[in-house]
Amino acid sequence: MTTDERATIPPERMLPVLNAEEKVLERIERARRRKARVREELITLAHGAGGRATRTLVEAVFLEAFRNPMLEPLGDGAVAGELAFTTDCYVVTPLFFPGGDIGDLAVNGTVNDLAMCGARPAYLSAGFILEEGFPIDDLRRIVASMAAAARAAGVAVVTGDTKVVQKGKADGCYVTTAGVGTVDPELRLGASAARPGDAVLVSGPIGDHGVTVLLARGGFDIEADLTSDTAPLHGLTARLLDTCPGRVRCLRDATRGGVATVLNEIAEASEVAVVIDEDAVPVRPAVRGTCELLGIDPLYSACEGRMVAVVDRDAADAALAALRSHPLGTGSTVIGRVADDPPGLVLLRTSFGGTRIVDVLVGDPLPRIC
Amino acid sequence: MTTDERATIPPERMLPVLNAEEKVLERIERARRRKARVREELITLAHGAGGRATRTLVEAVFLEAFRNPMLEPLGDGAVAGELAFTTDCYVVTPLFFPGGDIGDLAVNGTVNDLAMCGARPAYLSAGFILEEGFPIDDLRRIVASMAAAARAAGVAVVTGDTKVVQKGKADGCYVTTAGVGTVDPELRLGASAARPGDAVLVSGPIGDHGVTVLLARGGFDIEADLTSDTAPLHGLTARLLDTCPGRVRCLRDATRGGVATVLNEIAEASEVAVVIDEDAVPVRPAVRGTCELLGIDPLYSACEGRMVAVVDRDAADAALAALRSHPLGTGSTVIGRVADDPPGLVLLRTSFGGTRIVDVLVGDPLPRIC
Amino acid sequence: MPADRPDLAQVDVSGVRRAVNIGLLEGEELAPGDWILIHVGFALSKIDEVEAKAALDFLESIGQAYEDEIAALRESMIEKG
Amino acid sequence: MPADRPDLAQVDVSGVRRAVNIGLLEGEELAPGDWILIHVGFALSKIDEVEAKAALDFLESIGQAYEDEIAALRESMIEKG
Amino acid sequence: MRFVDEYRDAGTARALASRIAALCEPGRRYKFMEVCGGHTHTIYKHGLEDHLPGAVTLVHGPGCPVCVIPMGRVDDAIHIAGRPDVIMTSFGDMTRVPGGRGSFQDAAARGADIRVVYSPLDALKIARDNPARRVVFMAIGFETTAPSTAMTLLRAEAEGIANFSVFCNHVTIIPAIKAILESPDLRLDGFIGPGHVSTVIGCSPYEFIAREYGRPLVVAGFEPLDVLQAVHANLEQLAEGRCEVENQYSRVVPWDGNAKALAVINEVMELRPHFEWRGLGFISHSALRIRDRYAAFDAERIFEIPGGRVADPKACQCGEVLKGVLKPWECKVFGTACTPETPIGTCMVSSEGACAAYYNFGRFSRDRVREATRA
Amino acid sequence: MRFVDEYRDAGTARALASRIAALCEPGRRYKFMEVCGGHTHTIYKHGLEDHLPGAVTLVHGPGCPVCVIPMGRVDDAIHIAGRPDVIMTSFGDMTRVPGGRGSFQDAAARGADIRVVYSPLDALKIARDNPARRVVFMAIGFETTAPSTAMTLLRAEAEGIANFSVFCNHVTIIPAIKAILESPDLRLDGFIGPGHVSTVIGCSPYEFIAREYGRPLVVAGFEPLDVLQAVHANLEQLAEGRCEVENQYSRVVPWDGNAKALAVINEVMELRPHFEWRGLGFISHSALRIRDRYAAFDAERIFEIPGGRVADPKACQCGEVLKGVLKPWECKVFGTACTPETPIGTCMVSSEGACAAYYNFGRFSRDRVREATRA
Ligand code: SF4
Ligand code: SF4
Ligand SMILES: [Mg+2]
Ligand SMILES: [Mg+2]
Ligand SMILES: [Mg+2]
Ligand SMILES: [Mg+2]
Ligand SMILES: [Mg+2]
Ligand SMILES: [Mg+2]
Ligand SMILES: [Mg+2]
Ligand SMILES: [Mg+2]
Ligand SMILES: [Mg+2]
Ligand SMILES: [Mg+2]
Repeated sequence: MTTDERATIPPERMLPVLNAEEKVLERIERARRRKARVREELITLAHGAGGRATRTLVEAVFLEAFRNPMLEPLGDGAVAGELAFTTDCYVVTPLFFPGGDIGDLAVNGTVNDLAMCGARPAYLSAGFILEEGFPIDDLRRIVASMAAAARAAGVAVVTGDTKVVQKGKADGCYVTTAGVGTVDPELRLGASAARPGDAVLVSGPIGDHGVTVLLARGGFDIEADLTSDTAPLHGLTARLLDTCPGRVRCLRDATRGGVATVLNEIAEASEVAVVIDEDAVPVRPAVRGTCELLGIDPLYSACEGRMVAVVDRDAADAALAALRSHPLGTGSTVIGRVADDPPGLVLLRTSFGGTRIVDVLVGDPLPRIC
Repeated sequence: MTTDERATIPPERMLPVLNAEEKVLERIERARRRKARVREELITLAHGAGGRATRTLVEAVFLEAFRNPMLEPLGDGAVAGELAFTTDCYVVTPLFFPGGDIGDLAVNGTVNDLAMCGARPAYLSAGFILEEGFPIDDLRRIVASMAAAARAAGVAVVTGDTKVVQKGKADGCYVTTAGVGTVDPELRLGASAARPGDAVLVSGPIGDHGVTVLLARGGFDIEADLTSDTAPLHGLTARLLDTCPGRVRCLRDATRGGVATVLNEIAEASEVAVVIDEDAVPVRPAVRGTCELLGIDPLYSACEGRMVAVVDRDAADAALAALRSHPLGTGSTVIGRVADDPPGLVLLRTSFGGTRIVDVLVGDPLPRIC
Repeated sequence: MPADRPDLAQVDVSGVRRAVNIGLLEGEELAPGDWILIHVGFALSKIDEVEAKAALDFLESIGQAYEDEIAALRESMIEKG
Repeated sequence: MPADRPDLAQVDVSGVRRAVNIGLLEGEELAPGDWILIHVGFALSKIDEVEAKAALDFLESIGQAYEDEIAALRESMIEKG
Repeated sequence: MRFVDEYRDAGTARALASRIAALCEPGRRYKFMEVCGGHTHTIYKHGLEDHLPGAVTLVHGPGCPVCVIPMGRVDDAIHIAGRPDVIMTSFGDMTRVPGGRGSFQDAAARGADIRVVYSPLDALKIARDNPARRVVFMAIGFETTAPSTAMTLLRAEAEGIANFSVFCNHVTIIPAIKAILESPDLRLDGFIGPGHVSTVIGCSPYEFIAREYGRPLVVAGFEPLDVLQAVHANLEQLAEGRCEVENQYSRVVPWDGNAKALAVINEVMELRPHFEWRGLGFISHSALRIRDRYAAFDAERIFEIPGGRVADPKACQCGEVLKGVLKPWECKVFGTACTPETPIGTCMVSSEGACAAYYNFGRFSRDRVREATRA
Repeated sequence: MRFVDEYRDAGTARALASRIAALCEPGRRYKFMEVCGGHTHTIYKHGLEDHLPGAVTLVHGPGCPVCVIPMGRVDDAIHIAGRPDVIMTSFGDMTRVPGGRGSFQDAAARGADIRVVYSPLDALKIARDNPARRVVFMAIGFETTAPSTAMTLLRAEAEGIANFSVFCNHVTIIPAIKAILESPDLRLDGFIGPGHVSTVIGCSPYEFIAREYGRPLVVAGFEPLDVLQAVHANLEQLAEGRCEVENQYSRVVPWDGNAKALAVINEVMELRPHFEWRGLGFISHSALRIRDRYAAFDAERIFEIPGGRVADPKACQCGEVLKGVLKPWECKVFGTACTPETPIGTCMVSSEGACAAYYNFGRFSRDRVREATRA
């Protein structure tokens, strides 16, 4: 749907929206903008799901304590001068899944967070927390995946650490990688840089990783022809940044929480509306089918090799062409654009011709997947 | 004992050492130099204890897969040009102990690994793996400790990540920090840089952290007036490096595996013997008493605010004075020196007037403490 | 499907497969290619293709009529314009 | 020590404290300041201060005699030298 | 995807919308209740109201199975789940439903072993795989879901899986609709009937609505065109002065329902004398319990449960929302104190709950959205 | 630290050493066996041999309680520990002792709940704190440790802690010494008697050694000067043509031992008809088991145990080392296939084991070390 064919009801038949409802909505938006506050006493899975609870925890506990200008944007990584620096913990279950394992995830995920800062990834660190009883052959497999992924991404794992915890105090193997890279200090990328009129792109079909891992857990007894999309995106970002110098506003890999979460972060940080078209969002049939079956929305399903890019509207075509010319971006599409109002909201024009909010994820509909 | 008063038996009364024994010892040393190979099928606690099994795992699995010139020295961190980069995982039990908690440990430990590279620590990343059900107040306490430790060390926590795992899949809270710092690219510090004749120093009483944490676990029902020595050492290392430019060979913080492990790494990497005097090694009475009671050797007990320094013999006095002039080094002593033979061994001249090997730790006499 | 579990059927939609319990469809003849309504792992109903076609035809007829109207409207506007 | 556990004693060595079971020291009078031999949480024996002093005196006498010998030896060497 | 995409076609929707608009008598306002939470979800998820004229209001009914679970039953389930030998299983929707002392999620954080399943058969499998534990399936849902629970229990019996039991919270739809119709403060013009429930009970149980209360009811499917078509059919009946039970969802719903499913329910379960519905209070013969002959699989009898009644929070207006008397945003705490992150009422939890659906998908000013989404 | 530092004085050691050297008849070689592993540990830890003339050799005896546990008993303990309801407890020394199918450490990696305790009382506390689990204490040790086990078992009975039991592997020292004395291939000049065991059994049980085998035995403490003094006392007896049991450790060891401790052992335990010693084979009346009246606390009776005999690995020469026939380094696999990291025999595990002590503390060429440690 590229032109506005939605409203088919003659205006004279529309009754005025109740003033009372408007007022309530205003009140709610004010409530939403209030300072983050953790109400719970105990950590729940929701705090790790990447949605509202994660955000609240990060802002109220971590940002509050560590506050500094590099941390403040809460981006994929921190940038200081020419240095980009990031970290991620990987606790995926199962450790091995179609298309990848925790090892290449741990390399690609951190490479991608650097790439999203506009950086060229250079060095990785790797910290392993191993559970007593973990098969060393599995560890070798994971480490081999990491080495292969690092080679493929042109980065070196230069330092690391290993701890072993008692049986029952972990889930086989947790990996934490940190990465450093170099970045053009002139670059100004960030969730807060989107401007009304900008185009919003994704680099390929969404949600593959999240659904693949969910099914690989086996609890739902569902099989699907799916593999994780895990891949290093720094080549793709480099091509985009080279093609559209100064016209790229924001890059985010759509991991935990999916595309919906990334778009909400951009809408909130930039104080803009993001409007996307359901028909334009690429979703593989098997992802869509599984989501229908389980009552999940693919917009919230994690990708590990897809990104959202916000670019100046005039550069949209060039950006799209650049992304599509890269092997990891052949499925790129423009999924929507940035508007000025209502700030902080992501709106979806449905295939059905209606509109709805795409809000920040609450709770943990998808158990952890990255 | 500063002069050689050991051998009191007139040489004519010594019978010749059996040639057969000599040959066996040669054979053993050859066996010890063989390439590391992991024989076990499953990870055991020994692989995380910092001793021989950890070393074997790191060399046979991680180094083998990731091999590159920055990783190869297996130092406290990696150095490339002016950049130093390191990471450590923290899984200490209990999370809170006399003198500190996992939070300041996670900051100081990583600051120290940078300091041991001769670097000025600049930025930290922090990855949290939280167990479902973990009290958020405890998390706040840990994060507050980290923030305070970071402020005290003059570093900023600039990026991070949080994951939540199911109840029973962790032990409350694991923290992984990585750190980057700047280093004088002319500096050549490393475990392989020790030369015969060098002096070996420690910066204060050893083993406090390991014994404190062991007792804090409560399983032994022993109480002692001890607190962890956790502290950031970059100020101390800076003072030492400024005072003795070009004369410092190697700096290592004596964490997991204690002073004994650090000395063994130096002896092996530099292919030298390290000879230390039991009487010269500072050990607090309560540490010594606990170790006697539990059959533990303080040389293997972790410190989190002590380091070993190897310096040119001519700079030993200046180095000692520099360390002692810093609040965190007032208890510094010269504990021994480097000899050329037998390469790879650490020898201890006992208070009793004998000599023994101080070998690499096998197994896990001290359950995990950092 | 295991031969000893006649109450299970394998369903496949868009490359997504799951075994479904068809014990609630007693008396229905099921053949590969049939569509069924699945709820929490059980087949609740076999889809009636005749009814489905009729309903869809109705919807499409509405759609077509509307398209025709719109087209007519446009033409009339062009004529006017 | 809890009053209801007469079989426990608190021991303290160099600031290290643990409750020790003294049930195997039946008939021994224990007073604060006594030394005991502890094995796996039990006191096995009360140290006999008289025997200890006698043994140490013996060792020290040997040491002293040796020091004297060495000193004499040195002197004689100096005289010679 | 067949039976999905063709029912989401925007062009057909516009055509239907124009017919719907044309059917509305000028100046008259219409209120139709979608009984089923699944319809509520569809309406908001697809932005269906954008195709409705202002004169037509959809009123959300009591048909969200999660929303009607009273706090006391959640507490009872958590009590059972707190036993170290128990693995509690339920659908993901239950995870955040608040009881008097927190939700399943909170109980899990305190150490309870609570697992999400897609099917009661998955719970049975967990029981098979964990013979040393006792596996309880927290059964919720209307007549749609009750047959699956019953079949699973029968299978457990057949296989002799003694460590499996059901904590039965199944409810029945007709008493709830009756309660709505008896509600003095609500004027409805017609009903969109629950599609999946009707697959089991058929269409005839609704005939009293047309007969005794003079309201049309159109059983509808769950794709947006299904719902839109049901609105159209309701308006058509009104325009033509008819008042009937109609089956828009005939591709799935047989007029007489599923006899086997009804028989299976009847074999395993019986009506309770009364059951508390969240916000609606006690309703007679409105829920199912396990029959005596299957007592060995009835968690209510196997475990001591407190069984207390917990009063709904003061601020909560879920009852009014469930009855369709209030729109979600009219509740005093909607969106401020009560959000999906911090639900006070159950309607804010399940995506079939009216408040959650409205908050997640529908919460915005139409004018500003029209502006924003203009191409 | 009192009773520690004064017994580690290098000056006194040199004085004693000079006396020892003076006592040696020129050209004669002396072999003394320290029976107890604790002495072996002291000897290597403090570098005691640096004070001994080459004419004096210390031979390590069978008194390391870990070293003598046969593989079959380790396997039995692991079998018990493999039960999900069991918490196995033991001293840290047991962690890496190899059985036929790996060690406690390996069993823990496979999922067994095995915990290190400092005292059997700590194991009892674990039982008290975990009423739903069965806590087994793997009891090892000579007469030194047996009273503590017995006291703990009596305490469990008094408190009615029914989930606590003991897997009893206590052994007795005298039959082991007898086995050594009967060994045809070993010539010994005297013994350093075990200090801690003697605290319990006293000194008179050794009198048969002097009487029947004509060898001196000096009971010694565990500080290095204690051991050095015991060597001195042995040599003095030989020089003076005496042959007696002497008590160097009189500050701790009463001549008659600890009657209460002996009574407690006797109350709870009785001699087994025979017991297998690692490397030494079956020795009659050499170990203790729980008496019938405490069967309820006897893990051997509570749990089914395989109870099989597992042959020592072919390469293993622990028997010869335990008997003092071989020095550790004379074992064919010492330091190459058998290391503390990959122990083949038990003597390579505990720091009281002769092989481990020699490997960890003593393994170097004296000449090169003298060179290296020259100031
Ligand atoms: S806003 Fe919350 S309390 Fe109010 S009706 Fe909705 S769910 Fe109930
Ligand atoms: S080296 Fe190993 S196998 Fe040989 S005697 Fe020593 S412990 Fe036994
Ligand atoms: Mg990211
Ligand atoms: Mg990151
Ligand atoms: Mg996992
Ligand atoms: Mg990331
Ligand atoms: Mg490290
Ligand atoms: Mg270090
Ligand atoms: Mg490090
Ligand atoms: Mg811990
Ligand atoms: Mg470190
Ligand atoms: Mg992250």
